[in-house]
Amino acid sequence: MSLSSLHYFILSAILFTIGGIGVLVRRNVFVIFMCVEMMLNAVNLSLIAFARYLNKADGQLLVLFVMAIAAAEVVVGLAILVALHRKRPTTDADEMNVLRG
Amino acid sequence: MLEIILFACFALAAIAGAIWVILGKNATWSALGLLINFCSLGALYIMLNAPFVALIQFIVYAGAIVVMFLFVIMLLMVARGEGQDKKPVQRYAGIALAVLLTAGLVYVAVGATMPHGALPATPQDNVRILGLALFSEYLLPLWMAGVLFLIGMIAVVMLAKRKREA
Amino acid sequence: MAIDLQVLAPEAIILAFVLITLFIYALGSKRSTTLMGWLALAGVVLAGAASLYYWGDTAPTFQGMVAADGYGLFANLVFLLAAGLAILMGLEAVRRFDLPAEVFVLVLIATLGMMLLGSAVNLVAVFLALEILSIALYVLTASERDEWRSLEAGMKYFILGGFASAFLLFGIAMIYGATGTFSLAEIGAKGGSLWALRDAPLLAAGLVFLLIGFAFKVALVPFQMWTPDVYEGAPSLVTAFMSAGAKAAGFVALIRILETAFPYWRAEWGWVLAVIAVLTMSWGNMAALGQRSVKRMLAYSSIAHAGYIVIGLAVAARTGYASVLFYLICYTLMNVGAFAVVMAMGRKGEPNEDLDDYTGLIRRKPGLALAMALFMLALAGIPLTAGFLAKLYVFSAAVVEGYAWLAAVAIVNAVISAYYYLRVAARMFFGEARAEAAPVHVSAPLGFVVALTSLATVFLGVYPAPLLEFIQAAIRPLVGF
Amino acid sequence: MLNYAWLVLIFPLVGVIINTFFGRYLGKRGAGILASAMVGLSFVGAVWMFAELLGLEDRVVTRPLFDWISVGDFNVQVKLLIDPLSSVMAVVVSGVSFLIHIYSIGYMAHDERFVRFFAYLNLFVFAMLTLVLAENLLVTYVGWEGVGLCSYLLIGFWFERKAAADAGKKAFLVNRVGDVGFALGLMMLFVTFGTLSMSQVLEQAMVVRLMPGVATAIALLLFVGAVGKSAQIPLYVWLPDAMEGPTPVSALIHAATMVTAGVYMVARTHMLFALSPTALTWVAAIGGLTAFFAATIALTQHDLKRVLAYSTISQLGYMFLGVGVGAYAAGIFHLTTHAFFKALLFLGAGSVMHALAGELDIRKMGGLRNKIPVTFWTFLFAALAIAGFPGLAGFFSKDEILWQTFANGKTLLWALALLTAGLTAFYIFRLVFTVFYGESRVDKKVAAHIHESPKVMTAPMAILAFFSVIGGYIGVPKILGGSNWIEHYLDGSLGWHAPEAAIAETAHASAGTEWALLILSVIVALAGIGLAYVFYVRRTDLPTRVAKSLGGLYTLVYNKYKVDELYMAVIVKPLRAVGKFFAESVDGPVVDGIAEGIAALVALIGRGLQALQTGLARNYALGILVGAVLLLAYALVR
Amino acid sequence: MNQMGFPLLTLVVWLPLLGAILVYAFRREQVKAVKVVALAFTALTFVGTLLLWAFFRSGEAGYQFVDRAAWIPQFGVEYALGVDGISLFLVILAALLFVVAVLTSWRLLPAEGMRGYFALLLFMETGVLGVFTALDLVLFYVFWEVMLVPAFFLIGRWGGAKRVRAATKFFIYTMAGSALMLVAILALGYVAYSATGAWTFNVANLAGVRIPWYTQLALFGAFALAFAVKAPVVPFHTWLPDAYVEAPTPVTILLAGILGKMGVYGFIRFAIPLFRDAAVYFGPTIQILAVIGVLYGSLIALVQTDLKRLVAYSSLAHVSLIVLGLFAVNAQSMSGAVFQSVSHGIYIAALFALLGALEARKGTRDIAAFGGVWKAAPVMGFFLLIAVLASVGLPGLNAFAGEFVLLLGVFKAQKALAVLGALGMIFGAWYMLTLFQRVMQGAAKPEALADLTGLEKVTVAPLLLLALVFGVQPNLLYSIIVPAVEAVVKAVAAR
Repeated sequence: MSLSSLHYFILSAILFTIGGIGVLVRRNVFVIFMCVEMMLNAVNLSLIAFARYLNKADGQLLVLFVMAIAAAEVVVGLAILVALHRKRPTTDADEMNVLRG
Repeated sequence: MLEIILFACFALAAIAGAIWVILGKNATWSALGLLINFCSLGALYIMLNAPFVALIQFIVYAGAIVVMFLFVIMLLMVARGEGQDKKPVQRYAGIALAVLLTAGLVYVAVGATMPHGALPATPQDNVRILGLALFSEYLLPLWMAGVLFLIGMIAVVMLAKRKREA
Repeated sequence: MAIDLQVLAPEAIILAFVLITLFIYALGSKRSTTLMGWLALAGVVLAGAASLYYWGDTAPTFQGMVAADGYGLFANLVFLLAAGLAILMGLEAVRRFDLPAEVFVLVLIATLGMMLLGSAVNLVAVFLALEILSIALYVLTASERDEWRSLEAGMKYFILGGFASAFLLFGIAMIYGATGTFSLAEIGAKGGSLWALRDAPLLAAGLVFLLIGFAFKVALVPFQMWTPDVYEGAPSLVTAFMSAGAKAAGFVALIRILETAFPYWRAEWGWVLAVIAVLTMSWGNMAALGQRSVKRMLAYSSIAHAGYIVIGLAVAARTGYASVLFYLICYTLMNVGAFAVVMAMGRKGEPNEDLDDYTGLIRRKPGLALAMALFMLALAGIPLTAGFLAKLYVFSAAVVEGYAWLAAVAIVNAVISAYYYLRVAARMFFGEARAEAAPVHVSAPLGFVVALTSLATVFLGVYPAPLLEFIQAAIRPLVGF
Repeated sequence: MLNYAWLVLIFPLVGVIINTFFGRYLGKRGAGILASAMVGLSFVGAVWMFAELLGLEDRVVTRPLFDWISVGDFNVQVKLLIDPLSSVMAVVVSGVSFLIHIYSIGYMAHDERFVRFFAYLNLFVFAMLTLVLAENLLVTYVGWEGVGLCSYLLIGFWFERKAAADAGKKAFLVNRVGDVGFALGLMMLFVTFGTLSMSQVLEQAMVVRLMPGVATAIALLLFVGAVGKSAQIPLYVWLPDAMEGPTPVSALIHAATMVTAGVYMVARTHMLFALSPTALTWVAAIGGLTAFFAATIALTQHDLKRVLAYSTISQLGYMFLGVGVGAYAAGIFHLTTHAFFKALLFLGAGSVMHALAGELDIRKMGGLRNKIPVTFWTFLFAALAIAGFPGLAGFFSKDEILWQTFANGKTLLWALALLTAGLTAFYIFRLVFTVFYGESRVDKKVAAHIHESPKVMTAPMAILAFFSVIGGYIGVPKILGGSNWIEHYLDGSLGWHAPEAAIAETAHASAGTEWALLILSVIVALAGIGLAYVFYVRRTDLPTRVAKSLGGLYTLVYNKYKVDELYMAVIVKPLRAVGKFFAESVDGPVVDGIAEGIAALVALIGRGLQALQTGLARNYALGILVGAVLLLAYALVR
Repeated sequence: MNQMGFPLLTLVVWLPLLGAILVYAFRREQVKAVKVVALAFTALTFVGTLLLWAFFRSGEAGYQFVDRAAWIPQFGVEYALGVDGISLFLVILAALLFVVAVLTSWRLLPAEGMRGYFALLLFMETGVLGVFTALDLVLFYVFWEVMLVPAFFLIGRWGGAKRVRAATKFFIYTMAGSALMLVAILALGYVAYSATGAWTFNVANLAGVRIPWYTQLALFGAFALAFAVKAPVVPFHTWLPDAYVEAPTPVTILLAGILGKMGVYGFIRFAIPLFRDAAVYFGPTIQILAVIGVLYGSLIALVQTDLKRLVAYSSLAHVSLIVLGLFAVNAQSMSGAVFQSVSHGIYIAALFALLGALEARKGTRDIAAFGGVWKAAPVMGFFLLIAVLASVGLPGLNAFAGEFVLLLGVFKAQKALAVLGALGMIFGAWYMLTLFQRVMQGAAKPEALADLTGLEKVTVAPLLLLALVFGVQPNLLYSIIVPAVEAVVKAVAAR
């Protein structure tokens, strides 16, 4: 059976889910960041795969823009994290539950 | 045939990297796992006839983003592991649901007619196509990406800056 | 392919003013903050004028990415209204809560994101606009940097926002996989031939993931858990802007996507949206019952109102969408007004959001108390206020399309909501003011916001005809009749 | 005068208005005289009308006044109906009232709310005359409740005393029970005949074929009203308590006028009763039974006014017996004569009280014969009249009823009535002998200044005594050579007989039996008087020995058969208990509970939702994932 | 436009709102001026309503003084006001009771905050008048809900001890009850739209619309629920005792006298004529509830120890009797019901005014604290006597003329119910006379009570006089009520 976008799509779904589990399970904020990035990357993979098998360039373009977004997001995320750290030296997401109820 | 083998190994590498990220005992280990994941994806991109994107992947993702993560982790010295999870039940529920989601997606993918066109005979100049499209049809998204970077800059300046002593 | 900027005139103006204000900020002189505020306001007003100027029946698109049709331009007016009010509140907030001057710039950028989201007809533009809006809001939420609450809210919003936008992107990818294009019109054409969801599983899954992304943005159950914490943590100015503008943008975009890209599946999705509407209304209202903090109560109430708006969406058809637009405008007025009052009550480091802080407000600050009472009654849907007519319009749309049961559930929810809105009004009018309660100070711009919103709420409640006419015209390009 | 008939009504009303608003300026004398004058004028008017009516051939005259209620086909017009029946009643009512007004001037002389008393009395006369002269039954009802109100006000006149206030309230409530029956009767009447005006009902009664039960139902419901107002079993309990009011009130309202309204109403609607024989037998039975029952209680009472109250109930029983057997004229005749001598008895009692500074217990009286001679003689004449002493008023009217009962074949009721006549004679003369004969049991301080009542009180008593004596001669039966004028006169309005059930008046009983009955009743009366003489003058120890020998029966009768306690236990207490049960355990907990329960449930769910809001970002992410899975599942399953 | 040539009705309805704004323009301490202006405006409105009566063409069944204007054409909602035989006297009664309310609050309340108090009172008057005159269902709903807001603040701000709870309960009960009515109104509009092609909520054109059976049941249910809570009818009455007891006396007068009548008016104006089949179908059930209400209310009133609570439950019994009459659907019972609504308004206002005076003098509402007041305050005793007798339904006073005709009508339709209803007359007498006896009669308490002041006399005397006048001459009202009611009865009969 020849390689087709199905296999790439399944791979990207798996990676997407692992990223999702990472966000749910881990309590270190950095790891959660990384997992979110991983989810985005998983989607990039399927986009590229569709672009290749549809023989269209749009997918790749969107991936480019997604990378731009991811970059901006990481910058903002880390900025907030640094500001948070300055307040209280923790990176444990569970300590951020002042707002609840 | 070679293609399948290459795909298999890079796929496994990517999955291993991903699992490494979520199982890493501290942030730095996770960062390394992330690096592996990104690089294997980059390789896959090359196989998928998207050399330019692969290049960007290596530079932006594997390079800038992972480096920045490591930089901030080191800066804040938060490389220690996590304590015991108080509410384990949610952890397992989460995993179960995630697996369920994947199963659903796979079921969808298998059922649907996924795109499977062959590569065009004449090799295209990938970069030229992208460049042309970028500055004709996708001009507006380009500007938007620009605005995004602007937000990033403003955010950093605003949040990380110490209160002005003035 | 000539690039005609005329299509993007309003957005261009906003971008220009973003850069101008940034430049002023860069000069770094002491009183530059108020100047930046007024400049931002000027930008908003000019963009509004541009939107009105170009308003017409034509629907030029910019390289198939963005369409400046009546619907999009009308949506701009809603966003600009929210932005203008937020900036006015910002002028006060910057001084009172010592917010960084960049707030104005970020509000403008967020408005830019909303306007693009409102007019985007291509999924790439939709995703990018959504991200501009979201990231700007993450930063805005965390803008009160020496307040832990604000930073925590920002962090939470960032993580969950990222998580949800990953879903959205995956949805777009699947739709791309199924139809091979990002343009909504083409998706609509391609999808037309498929009848039931089962024939196009990938497209269907794509729509599901798309819905998840937007449901998060607009805070529908079960994706709304972030809203109470983020709305309470963020500075009131940002909460007001978010609850009005971002929610409106989400709905406007969702309507455009469902109407142009997935018109054929309306029947199947109508029922699901109805269920989501009931869940959202009930969750928002019932959770708000036990709230001690007024701000957090308003957060839950905004979830409930999202539930009411989704009725218009579930019902679809011309009246449904028109009722959504009308509801969004009325909701913006009421909600921004209410948050303005909440802000006026607080001081640096002392938010005064608890119900007890409002005791006997009528004696301390009669004007503010009367305005707040009016907003509470409007949010509860008491007649002679915009809230009532908004609900009336949505319910009549529901009844016309055979969803009378949904209207009944909604009206029962309105009664539950009346209880906690009334409790605030009762506390303000009947309690005895505590001696040591902090003196409430309302500056000019904040006073103007409260006055404008309360007058508009009453005016729309009494004489809504012209606005309704305008909305029904705005809907035409989208629905086609 | 007939076409100014409304004047008869207006005079007392004018009296009320002047006394209430300008009473203060008139002072006691002025107010008393004005009130009495007003009633006097209406009495003159009544007599004038009576005379004019005598002259007319067709004696039924109606004078329309104004339209009261007109709603769809229900039209009520206020009209005055002057016919033999109402003219007689008008004369009796206004006459007796006039005398009692004069008597009250003396009796109430030192009461500080003198003016208000006379205002109430005038209002009573106005209401009674409205009742009597009304052509439309609804206007009769207005008068009916009007007199009920006045009796409430007058019984509870000295409202400082709790007993008086309670008695007033009890009177009004028991009357109201009867009135509701009356109202329901009126409604049934309207539903059947489509009108409440007497003349139209009279015409339709002859022609309309009624379903069997309807006539009985209407008649019985109207009779419930009569029972309530005229204190028959079971609604008599309020009359004895009504004695708490001033004595003139007892004399006027609870002897002569108001209590007879029931009899008048039954007579006025006789054509309805005639249409249903069962209703008539009920009336007769209740009448006879009440007569006997009340008479037994009267035997044992020690309070002077209570005895007279039970005597009134008993005499009213007689009237209902008369009307019940179809002898409406006899009933009204007895009503007239009773009005005179019962009013006199009460005034006499009032005068005795006046003399003994308010003492009412006959065991603390005695030997007043020569201390208050005028009162004694007038009281004696009244006693003879009520006992049925031959020649006096009571004898003729009571005997007529006895005769009619027997003639109509109701022998059992006749026997009971005869026995009651004996009892009546006995208890009335028990009063006479204990109060006026024997040695004086009056205690020292009071005995010192026993004095005869002033002229203003004794004059009306004398006039009433005169009427008690000669009153009977308007109805001397044929066998005694009389023309029985009253019966022929009243036939003008009571002559109507049901087409088929023509009760043969006196056909089958021969003159002989009538004589025999006459003598028999005289013997019974004299026996009663003699027995009383023996008991209370000769052998004063006998009453106590007889009482002991009867033992339980005596105490039972003395305690008025414990009927009041029975009502309290069976009706009043349970209703209050139900009320308390509703108020405490139904209204609050149950009805409110449901609403509070729903509210609490909603609040509970709310708190549950709040608990879900843990503040942890990953829980929220879990929420999103749950949503995603659900939506995806829906998309796949659909 | 209408027989007056100028919009008299709109003037009458919106005049109080103008007054409210003017009153609020004064400064906080000008209490005297505020009171005078409030009295002036309520009196002026009352005169306006009398003008309505004067120019009213009696004997006609249709709506008069109709003012129409487009309001929200997109929804098919129009601003339409009109008066007919049924609503004319309720409007006059409302205006009268507001004058009485202003007079009773002259000295009764603390000086502080009067500006707000009178502004809210006048605002409420516009709401109430609007409810009785609105011909467009949505406009009716707007007035119906808007009127709740001032009532809530009046009870909550100037009420008794547990006022906030009572005010909230009152507001939520009524709003919950009438919530479904809004959906029903919209559905009705839609039915009219699908039948005639145009959205309309005007009650005149809606009457002609054929409504399918099941929809009619549902819509009637929604309307009936709203009006049953407002009237109130038994299971939905629990807000009544708390609201009447905790509200300040003037507001209680309005609550008992006129707000309850809005429920009754709703039944006879909207619920019965618009959903004729459903009205006949549900008729018996509602009548049974009403009869239960009469007996239930009376029995509870019997055992009350709080003055106002006793009269509140009596008011529940009397209104239940009115509802009983309404659903017998014949000329007598309905005319009696409308007449009784007006007369109940009159004597309940007098009763609460007097009880308010008593409470003001003694500072407590507990009946045990009173006794022998008649000796010290003869005029108050006399007035209370007349008011009690009116409420008991003594012939010659207005309640009898209404109650008898009502029971007669019910008797024509359903004999058993009429008998049970008549029982109410007995209980009515019982608890009312018990109240009168405990307060006025019996041994006088040591500290004498001051008699009625001049102002109190001026407030209560006209009411009692009206009770007498309408008792002696009920045709003054019936001549106008009966034609309108007969039109409704004919419509229901011809369904």
